[in-house]
Amino acid sequence: MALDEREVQREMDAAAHKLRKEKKRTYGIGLLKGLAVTLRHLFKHNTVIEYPDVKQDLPSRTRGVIALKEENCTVCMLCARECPDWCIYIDSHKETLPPKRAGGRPRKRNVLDRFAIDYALCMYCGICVEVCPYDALFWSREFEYAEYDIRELTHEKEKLSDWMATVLPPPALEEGALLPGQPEPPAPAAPSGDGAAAVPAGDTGAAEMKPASAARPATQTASAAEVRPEQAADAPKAPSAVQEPAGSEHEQAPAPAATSATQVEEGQPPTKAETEAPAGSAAATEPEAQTRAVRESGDSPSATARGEATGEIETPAPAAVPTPTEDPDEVYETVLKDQLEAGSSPQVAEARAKVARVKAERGVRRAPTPIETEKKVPSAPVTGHFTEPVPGGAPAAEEPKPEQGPVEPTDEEKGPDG
Amino acid sequence: MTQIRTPEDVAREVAEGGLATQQMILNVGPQHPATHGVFRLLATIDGEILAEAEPVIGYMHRGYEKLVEARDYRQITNLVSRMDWLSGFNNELPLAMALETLMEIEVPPRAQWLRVVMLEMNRILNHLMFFASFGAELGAITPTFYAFREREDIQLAMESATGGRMHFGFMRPGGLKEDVPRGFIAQALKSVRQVIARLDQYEDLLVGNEIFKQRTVDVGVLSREQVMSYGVSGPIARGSGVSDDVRKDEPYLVYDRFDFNVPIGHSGDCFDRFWVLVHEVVESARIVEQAIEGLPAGPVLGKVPRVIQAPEGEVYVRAENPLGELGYYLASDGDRRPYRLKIRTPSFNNVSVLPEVLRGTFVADMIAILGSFFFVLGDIDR
Amino acid sequence: MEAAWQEGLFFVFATVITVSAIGVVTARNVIHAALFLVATLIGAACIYILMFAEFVAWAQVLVYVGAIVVLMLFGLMLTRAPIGKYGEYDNDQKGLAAIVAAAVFGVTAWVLIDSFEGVELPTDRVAATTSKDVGEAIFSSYVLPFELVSVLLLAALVGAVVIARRDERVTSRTIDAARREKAREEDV
Amino acid sequence: MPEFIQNFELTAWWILAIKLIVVLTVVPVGALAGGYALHKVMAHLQHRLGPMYAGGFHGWAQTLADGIKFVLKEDIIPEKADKPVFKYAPAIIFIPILLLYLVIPVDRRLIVQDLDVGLFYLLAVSSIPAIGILMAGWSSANKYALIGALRSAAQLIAYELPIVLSAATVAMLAGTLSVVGIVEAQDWPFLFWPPGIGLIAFIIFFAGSVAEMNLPPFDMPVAESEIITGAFTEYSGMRFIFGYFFAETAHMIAFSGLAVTFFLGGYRPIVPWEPLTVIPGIVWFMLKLFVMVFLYLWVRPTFPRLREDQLQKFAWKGLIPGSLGLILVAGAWILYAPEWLWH
Repeated sequence: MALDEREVQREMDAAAHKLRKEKKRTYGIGLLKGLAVTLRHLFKHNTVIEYPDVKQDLPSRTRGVIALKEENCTVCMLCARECPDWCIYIDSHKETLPPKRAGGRPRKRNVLDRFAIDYALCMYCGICVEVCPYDALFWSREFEYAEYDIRELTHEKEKLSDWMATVLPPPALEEGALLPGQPEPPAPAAPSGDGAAAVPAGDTGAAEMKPASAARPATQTASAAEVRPEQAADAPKAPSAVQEPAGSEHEQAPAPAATSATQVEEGQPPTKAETEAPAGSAAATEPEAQTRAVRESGDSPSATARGEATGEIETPAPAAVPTPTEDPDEVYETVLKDQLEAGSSPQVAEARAKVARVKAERGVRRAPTPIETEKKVPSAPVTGHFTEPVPGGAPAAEEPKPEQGPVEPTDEEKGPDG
Repeated sequence: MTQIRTPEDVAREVAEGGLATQQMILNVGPQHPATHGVFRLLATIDGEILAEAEPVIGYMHRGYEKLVEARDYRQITNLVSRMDWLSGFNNELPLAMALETLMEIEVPPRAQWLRVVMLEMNRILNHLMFFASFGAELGAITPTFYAFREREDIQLAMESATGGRMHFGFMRPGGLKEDVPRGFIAQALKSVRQVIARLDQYEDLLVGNEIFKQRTVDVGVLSREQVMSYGVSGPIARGSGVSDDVRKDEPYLVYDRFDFNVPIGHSGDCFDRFWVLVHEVVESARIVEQAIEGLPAGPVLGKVPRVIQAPEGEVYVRAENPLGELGYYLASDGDRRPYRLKIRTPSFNNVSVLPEVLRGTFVADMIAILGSFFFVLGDIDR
Repeated sequence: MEAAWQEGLFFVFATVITVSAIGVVTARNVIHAALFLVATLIGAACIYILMFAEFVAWAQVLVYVGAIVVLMLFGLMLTRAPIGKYGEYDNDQKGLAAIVAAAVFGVTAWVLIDSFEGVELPTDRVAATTSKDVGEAIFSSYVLPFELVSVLLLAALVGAVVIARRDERVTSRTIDAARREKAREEDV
Repeated sequence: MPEFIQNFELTAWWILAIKLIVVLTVVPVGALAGGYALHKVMAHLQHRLGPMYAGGFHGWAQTLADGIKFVLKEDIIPEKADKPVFKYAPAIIFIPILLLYLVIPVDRRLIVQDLDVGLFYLLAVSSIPAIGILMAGWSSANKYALIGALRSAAQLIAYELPIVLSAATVAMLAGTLSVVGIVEAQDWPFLFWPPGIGLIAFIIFFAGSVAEMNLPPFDMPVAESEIITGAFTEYSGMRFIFGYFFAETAHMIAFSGLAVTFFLGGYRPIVPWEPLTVIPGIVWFMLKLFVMVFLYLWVRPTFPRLREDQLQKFAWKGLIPGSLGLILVAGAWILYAPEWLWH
């Protein structure tokens, strides 16, 4: 404990301290200084925010209240189960829907009857938002929901759904941020590189609006631009595996066969549109525009986009592929065949096949929760439902492991001195 | 107020048949403005002298150590952040470190550096709070408002990253929940630099003030020996000249890469404790600046299994909380929940030395001493 | 006309004084007794004012009410003044005390009547004694008694300090200093 | 009743009565304004805004609203309290403070009663509230209240002397005890002539008055972090504001008035230049009063609180010997300073 340099430092500090104490006999100088400090503040510009009249622009990550996107909820009960203080109440019933195609089997579906959060119990930990696999729960920065009676703090799904309108899209990430094994950061560069005209337009439109949201598209493009060289430097670490899942997942995306896939596919983009809607700005529609642009550009838009964004990364990439044990596409085909032969409906078969393919890609042993989605990141509007790990979500964080392998050592080498 | 006698004097006078005034038992708390919560001090006073002071704790006992045995690790992370509510992020760290040790998770460098940034910002938050409350306890209410203004800036930066203002819940075994948003670094740097720039003024307001010196210098002296025998840690121990700082002694995360000093007091009085506190703010700010400067790029979450399930084993991890040494002794039987989590909180040990320090002081000094012990009730009772 | 006002007010104040004086001796609570004493003293000050002896009146308030009674209350509260009724202060010498009080009253009344009978009290400001008069009187014709009283008070003060002072007073500061000293020794 | 009207003395009584009524209305209004100033000045010194809502414009009606709120609140008397003493204590605190206003000359003629021994009267009256505080503290049946009351009394006894002595210095220099006389005797540059004496006397008076009014940094009797609100811990509603809050602001304004009268030349213009002398004395007085009130409010949030024994030490070892020495110096000045130095 008592290292030599520590001792020396202690001596020095003690000496400095003594000096300070010597200043004890100042006879009123300190008092006058104190008076000067307070007097200076009398004439300083006041930074008080007069709350009910003026509202603070809170960050979009603010954990104010939990909003519910009702149509995304499949009553999987994960949130209620994971909640540390059991403040989520869910009631539901099963509903049988007629088969989609003639001769198909009637489908069963959970219908949400009641979704309530007791905010008197809630401790705002956000676990429910994290674990929700279907993007049904969001944090809103709303905070004015006080009630006169503690019982009224149990807010039902109507109120929770109303808050959906106040949910902001997540912020762009800080420079140098890299989601593990995922080259999503450059994704926004695609529209900016492809249709450069679209972004400035959105940008100028945004400038007139709320600064918080307006800044986002701009920073996104900026981030992409800045991040690129860095990525180039880290070329070997950028796993080409991501390309493949990206492509493959995109193939799946337009095929809304499985219920879960449907929900994600339909649910995700509108979420963004909706969340942006209150801002009502050009910026708000921007992500959606991006989304659409990406989606409309064909079957493998993300591949092209990615190719442009990551540029030279593409070439060295295959070398770094953490080779899956089986070829995912083969797995897909076999599973699809097996399933169809086993009598599953085409939709179910397709869904299972996809799951199997993803599993094969990742070498995952355990069955994952139905679908992991990347939440609320406008930078990746369509792609990556399967491969994208939720940045913070513990469950999602697990999958990208193999892809992440090559990332680490390089990072570690350059990290500390950087 | 010239009737100044120690308990021994009173006893002697009574024995001699002299004039003995009655001793009075004064319950300071459990609801008292100077105790920052439900802390009770059973004070036996003789006039304005404290003959005996016995801290009574436990009014806020929430049974954390038992509670966590029924929670999985993700939930515990959010629970322990509420233990010492002024330094939530610092509370979460040792738990994550314990799990990382048991599960052999490697934390990506960016996560480590970001953790340092936020830990030190949280330390500044905590220290500013005590800067504020100590002034208020001595009757100077203005530092409170200034310190809260600074706190607000840092808190906003933290909120933009974590979404929380006090309970961040941002720590994950293996890294952080997610990366910080764009603009966070600029905001953090600005807010921290602002604190440093303004700290001079605040020093004028308190540290240099004659009345403040009168109230704190040579008041409530805590000797090195007492520090050692009671296991006092943190700024209080350092105020008495004990240079214990886990960040230096057993560098965790990447603390060994930063250049910072550990301010050390000399005489162990209230002034020294406060002085150490104020100067730790400066050092923390230096660390934040360095950490931001050298922040590497990369992921913020290492390879973490889906279900956090510590393998069978035991580990004790300690870290430097703003208030002292925080240790988690984690015993796992391989379940998703800890078999036992023993928490060694700094405040608990720090207040245990109070009776020794308080004996024979004035009632007014008692307030100064209580204020200079920088304890958080949740941290004591937990 | 003016004299009538004065007379009327005099009786009011006299009643206040009498009632509160009786209160002083009959109150069962020391603090109440002391507070009755305040009323008595203020009543007396009012009577001085009626006689345009303002200086004396305010001196009475400043010294007796503002200082002496405060000190008395201070002492009583510090030592033995539980709230509420507080036992009997009467004792066996009640009768004797009554006789002595009556005698003192008789003597004082007789002396006052004997020497001031027929003297008109001043009824307006012009005839009143000003502070200037008081000052001149004290520092010229009565300077010796004034100084004597001063010396007496000083002696009383010194005596009080001597009685009250005890050696080896231990203050919290000295305790702290001793502790610090000890700590330093151990440090070395 | 012509006779009645013509009777000079009687009209004097009537005028006195009217003046009293004026004082009785001015003082509460002044206390309200003082309370508002307290809120706002302190807020801005602390980088806040203070009240902004009540009344609309910068919360001007805040103290009024507070007052109404307090009046409407339940007046709780603890069961174990000594009820009569508890009830009358606020009156005994507040009334003497009101009486202080009687002799403060707002202008040469704007004074309720210019007493021959005005200064003496002020000092005598200002010593009475201590009894009220003692009563309040003792009768509350609360240990914190009792400690507060005892601290208050000890403080008052200690700080009465420096105030009296510094005021005596002023009276010596002015050669009169009448407040109007004192004002008239002062001349430009008031505080600074005779050199040093006035200034030091002012500082002593200021420190003493801060202690006597229990304002920070000498507010141990009501130190909220130590003994809650001292003697007023158990008070609520109307008795609380009259005993504590109102009394505090009214006291502060009264003492500001006294300081202006004794040291800053009262209603006289700051500089005796031609255009300035046209401005009525009341304006000058109010101006100086604001400065004084600001001084009190400025010191209030800036300094930490002293400890009781340190306060006593400060009084007995610092202020009292200092003011005694000052009296000596003032006497020497009066006796030996050559005539041309006087003005």
